[in-house]
Amino acid sequence: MAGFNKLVNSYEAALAGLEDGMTVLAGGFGLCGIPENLIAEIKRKQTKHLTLVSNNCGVDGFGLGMLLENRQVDKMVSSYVGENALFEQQLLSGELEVELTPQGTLAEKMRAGGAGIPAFYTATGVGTPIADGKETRRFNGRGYLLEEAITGDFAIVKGWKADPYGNVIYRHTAQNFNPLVATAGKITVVEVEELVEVGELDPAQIHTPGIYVDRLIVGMFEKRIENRTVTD
Amino acid sequence: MAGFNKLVNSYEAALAGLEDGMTVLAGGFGLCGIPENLIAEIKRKQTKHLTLVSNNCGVDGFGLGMLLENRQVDKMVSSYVGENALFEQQLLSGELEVELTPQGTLAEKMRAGGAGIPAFYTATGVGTPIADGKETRRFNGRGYLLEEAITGDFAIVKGWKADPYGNVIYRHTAQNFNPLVATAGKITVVEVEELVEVGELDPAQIHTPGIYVDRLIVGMFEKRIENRTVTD
Amino acid sequence: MALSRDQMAMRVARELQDGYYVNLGIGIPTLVANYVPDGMAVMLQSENGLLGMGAFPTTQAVDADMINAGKQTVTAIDGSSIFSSAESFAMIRGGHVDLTVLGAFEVDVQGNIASWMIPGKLVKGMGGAMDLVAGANNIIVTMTHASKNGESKLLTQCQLPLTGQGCIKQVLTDLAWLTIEDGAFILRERAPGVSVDEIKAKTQGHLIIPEQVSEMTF
Amino acid sequence: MALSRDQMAMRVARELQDGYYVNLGIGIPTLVANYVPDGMAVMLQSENGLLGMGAFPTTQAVDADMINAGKQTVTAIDGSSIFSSAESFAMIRGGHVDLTVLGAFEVDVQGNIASWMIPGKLVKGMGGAMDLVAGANNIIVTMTHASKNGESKLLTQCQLPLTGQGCIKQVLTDLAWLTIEDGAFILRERAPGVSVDEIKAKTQGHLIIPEQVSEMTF
Repeated sequence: MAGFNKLVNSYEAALAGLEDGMTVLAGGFGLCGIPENLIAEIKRKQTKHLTLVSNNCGVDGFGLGMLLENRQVDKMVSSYVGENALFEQQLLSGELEVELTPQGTLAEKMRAGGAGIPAFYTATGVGTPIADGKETRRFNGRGYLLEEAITGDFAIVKGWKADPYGNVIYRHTAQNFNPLVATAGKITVVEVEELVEVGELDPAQIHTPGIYVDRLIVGMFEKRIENRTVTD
Repeated sequence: MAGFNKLVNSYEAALAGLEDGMTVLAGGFGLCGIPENLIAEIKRKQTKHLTLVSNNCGVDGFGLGMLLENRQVDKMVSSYVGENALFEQQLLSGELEVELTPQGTLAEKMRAGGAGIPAFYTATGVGTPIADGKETRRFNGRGYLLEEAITGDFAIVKGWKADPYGNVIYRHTAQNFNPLVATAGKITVVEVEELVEVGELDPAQIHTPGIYVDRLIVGMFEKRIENRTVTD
Repeated sequence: MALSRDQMAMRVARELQDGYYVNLGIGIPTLVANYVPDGMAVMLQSENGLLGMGAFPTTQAVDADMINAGKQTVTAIDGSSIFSSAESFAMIRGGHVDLTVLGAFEVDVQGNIASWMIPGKLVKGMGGAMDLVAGANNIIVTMTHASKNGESKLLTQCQLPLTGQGCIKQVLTDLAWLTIEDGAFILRERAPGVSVDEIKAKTQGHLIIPEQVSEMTF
Repeated sequence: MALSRDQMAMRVARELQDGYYVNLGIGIPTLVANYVPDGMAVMLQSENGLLGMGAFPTTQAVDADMINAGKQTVTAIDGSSIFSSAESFAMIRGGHVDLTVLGAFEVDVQGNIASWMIPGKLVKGMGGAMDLVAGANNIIVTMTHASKNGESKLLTQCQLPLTGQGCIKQVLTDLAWLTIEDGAFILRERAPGVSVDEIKAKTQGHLIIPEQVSEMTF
C-alpha cells in the first residue's frame, strides 16, 4: 500500500509548495492542539502575505502569534482576539485585515468547505455587524444569514496518533477545530505525537480518515498552557 | 446524576407520546443498524399516517417494511427503494407519497436539522427531477440546489453500547445514518445491545453524545442480513 | 447592597434544573458551577468541544490537552464526551443546550445584547457568543447594572455593536433580576437592601415595576 | 466480440492509479476490485460509511454489522475507517474520492447520465448515485452499449430522468471505451473484434472517430 503512505521526512517537505499569498487553515483552540512545528516552519520559510484561518491567533510570541510578529500575515479569519495584544493592535491600526467570524460559523464554514457545501444558512449573527453585506433569508418565520464555505491552499493540523495512511485521532480537547481544518485544505498536512502501525487504530474510532490527509509527520510538542488553573 | 439517566423500562415507555400523523426519523442502511424493536413497537401501537424518513424502507416483512405492509405510512422520505417490492408498488400506485432524496443530501438534511442549519446548498441533483421547485444558485461558477433541513417528532436509533447518560457508540457500519438521526428528533429514542457503566466509554470516542438522547433502552436484535456474500 | 460576584452566581444557580445541559461563559457565569443545588445535577458544555466539564485538575493532573473555552485547564467528569468544534456548535446552534449564561456590555428592551467589541477601543472578538445567543432558547445575561461611571447598561437601544438580536429575556445584574418582555424590562427581584428607586435610576430603558418586587435572600 | 463483464472490469482497472480512493457502484463496477494491477494499491470507499473495504468474509466471519453499499457482507482492511453517512458523503461531495465507477441506463453527448428510474415502470431510487456523480471529478460509467433490443444507450439527449447533468466524461461499454468532449462521444478504443462500424451503428449520439482507434487487448 505504498501509494497510501503519507509520511514525509522533514518539515520542509511537509510544507513544500506553500507560497506567498496563500490561504492556510490552522487547527487549534487558543494554544491547545496547535500545529506548533508546522507554524514554526512557516516562520522559517518566511512565506509572506498569508491569509490565516484559525479560531485564535496564538499568543504574543507563540503559535500563530509568531507569524503576526514576523509580519507574514495579511489577513486573519478568526473568532477571538482575546488576550493577544499584537493581534488587537494590528487589527485596530488597520495593518492587519481581520474577518471576525463567530466560532460556530467558522467551524461550520470549514466543515462545509471540506464537504462540498458552498454555503449554508445560520441564525448566528443576524442583526449584528457580521450580517453586513450578507443575504438574510427567512425559514419558518426566523431570519438566517447566508454564510459561505472556507477552503485553504494548505491545512495544518495537530493530531495525537496517526497511522501511515493518515488516519488520525486527537487527544482530549486538542481535537477542537483540527478535524474540520483537515477536510478543507487542498493540501492537508498533519503533525502528530505518535505514529502507530496500520491496523492499530479502531476503524470506527478514527476522527480524521486518511482520505483527507496528504502529508504526515511526527513531531515533538511544547504544549504551552494559557491559563493553568488548579484545585490544590 | 439522576437527571441524566435516560433509561426507560419498556418499549411502550420508549415511544410514549408517538401519535398519528407524526414524522419519525429512523437510522439504518438497508437492514443494517436498524432499530428493530422500536419499529416493532410502532407496529404494535398501530400509529397511523406516519411520515417516515429513512434511507431505505426495510424489506418486505421486516424493518420499516412492516409498517408499509400494515398501512401505517402516508409518506416516505428515502433515497432507495431497491428490492422492496411493496415499497415500489405503493410508490407506483400513488398510495404512498414518496420523496426520493439523494443519499448524501438526506444525511446532510438530518445533520443540518440537528445542527440548527435550516438550509444548505449542494450540487447534488442539479438538472435532475429532484431540482424541481427548488432554488438553484451559482457559487464560484457552479450551480447548486437549496436543500432544507429535516427534523422529526421522534428519532429512532440503533446503537451498540451506551451508558445511562445516553452516550452512544455504534458498531462497524451499523453506524450509517444513526448518529444523524439521533441529532434531529424532538424526542430521540435509542435502543442498544449493551448498557455500560457511566465512565466506561472513552469521552473522545463517543459517536453520539448524550445531549441528543432523550430515552434509552436495551434490546435484543435479530440482525437480518440482506446479501450474505462470502469467500469460502 | 449590590450583589457580590458569588451572590450573582448563587442567584443564577436557582434557575438550574436537574438534568440541564448548561453553557457558562467566562467570568461570573463560570462561578455558577459552584452553586449547583444539592441533589441536582447539571452537565457543563464548553464550546471548545467538551460536554461534562469537571473541576480544575490537581497540579499533578494538569494536561495541556484538556481545557475549557476560557483556555483554563479543567477535568472531564465520568460520562463526559469530547468532540470537534463543528459538533460542539451543532449542539449549540441546534438548540440542544438547555441554558446559557453569559456576560454582556449592554442589553436593551428589545432583547438585544452587545458583548464583543467597543469600536476603536477594544476588540475581544465574539468567540462563541453569537452562536450561543442565537442557538439558545434560555439565556441569562449577568452583568453589573451600571458602569463604574454610573451609566446604565440596561438601555432603550444598545449603543455598541450587537452580539445578538432579540434573544435575551432574562438579566441578572448586581442590583436586580429582570425579565425582558414586550419592549420593557420588568423588575422581578431586587438585591438585598437595594431600593426600587436606585434600580429605577440606574435603568435607562423602559422599566416596569410590578406591585410586588421581592427582595433576594441568600 | 463484446466484452464480458470481467473484461469490462479489467479495462476499467487500467485507469486506476496507486493510492487512489475509489467508489465502485453495484454490478460490473464492483468487479473492478478483482483486477487491481499488481504492485498497486487502491482503497475502496463504500458510501454507507466504510473507507477501506476488503473482501467478502468467510462464512464464520460474516457480520450483519459489516456491509457495503450493496448490502453485501464484507470485511474491512487494516487501516480502514468507518463513519456516519454524513461523513461519507462529505468525502464524496467534497471531491475527496479519486475515482467513481458506476452503471447507467443512458448517457448523452452533454455528459448527462440517467440511472435511477424508468417512469411508470421501475423506481430503484438514486441512492448515493446523484451525490457521487455531482461530487467526483473522475467518473467512469460502465454499461452495455445498447439495450437487448438493440437501442443505443449513448444518446444525443438522455430520455430518462437524469441522475446528473454534464458530469460524465468517460464511458466504458461492452463495445468501446469512449470519452465525452464538446458535445460528442469520442471513440478511444474498441473491444477486440468489434468493428468501428458496429459501434457507429449502435451509438445514437454524435460520435467522433479518430484516425487511430486501438483495439483493446486482454
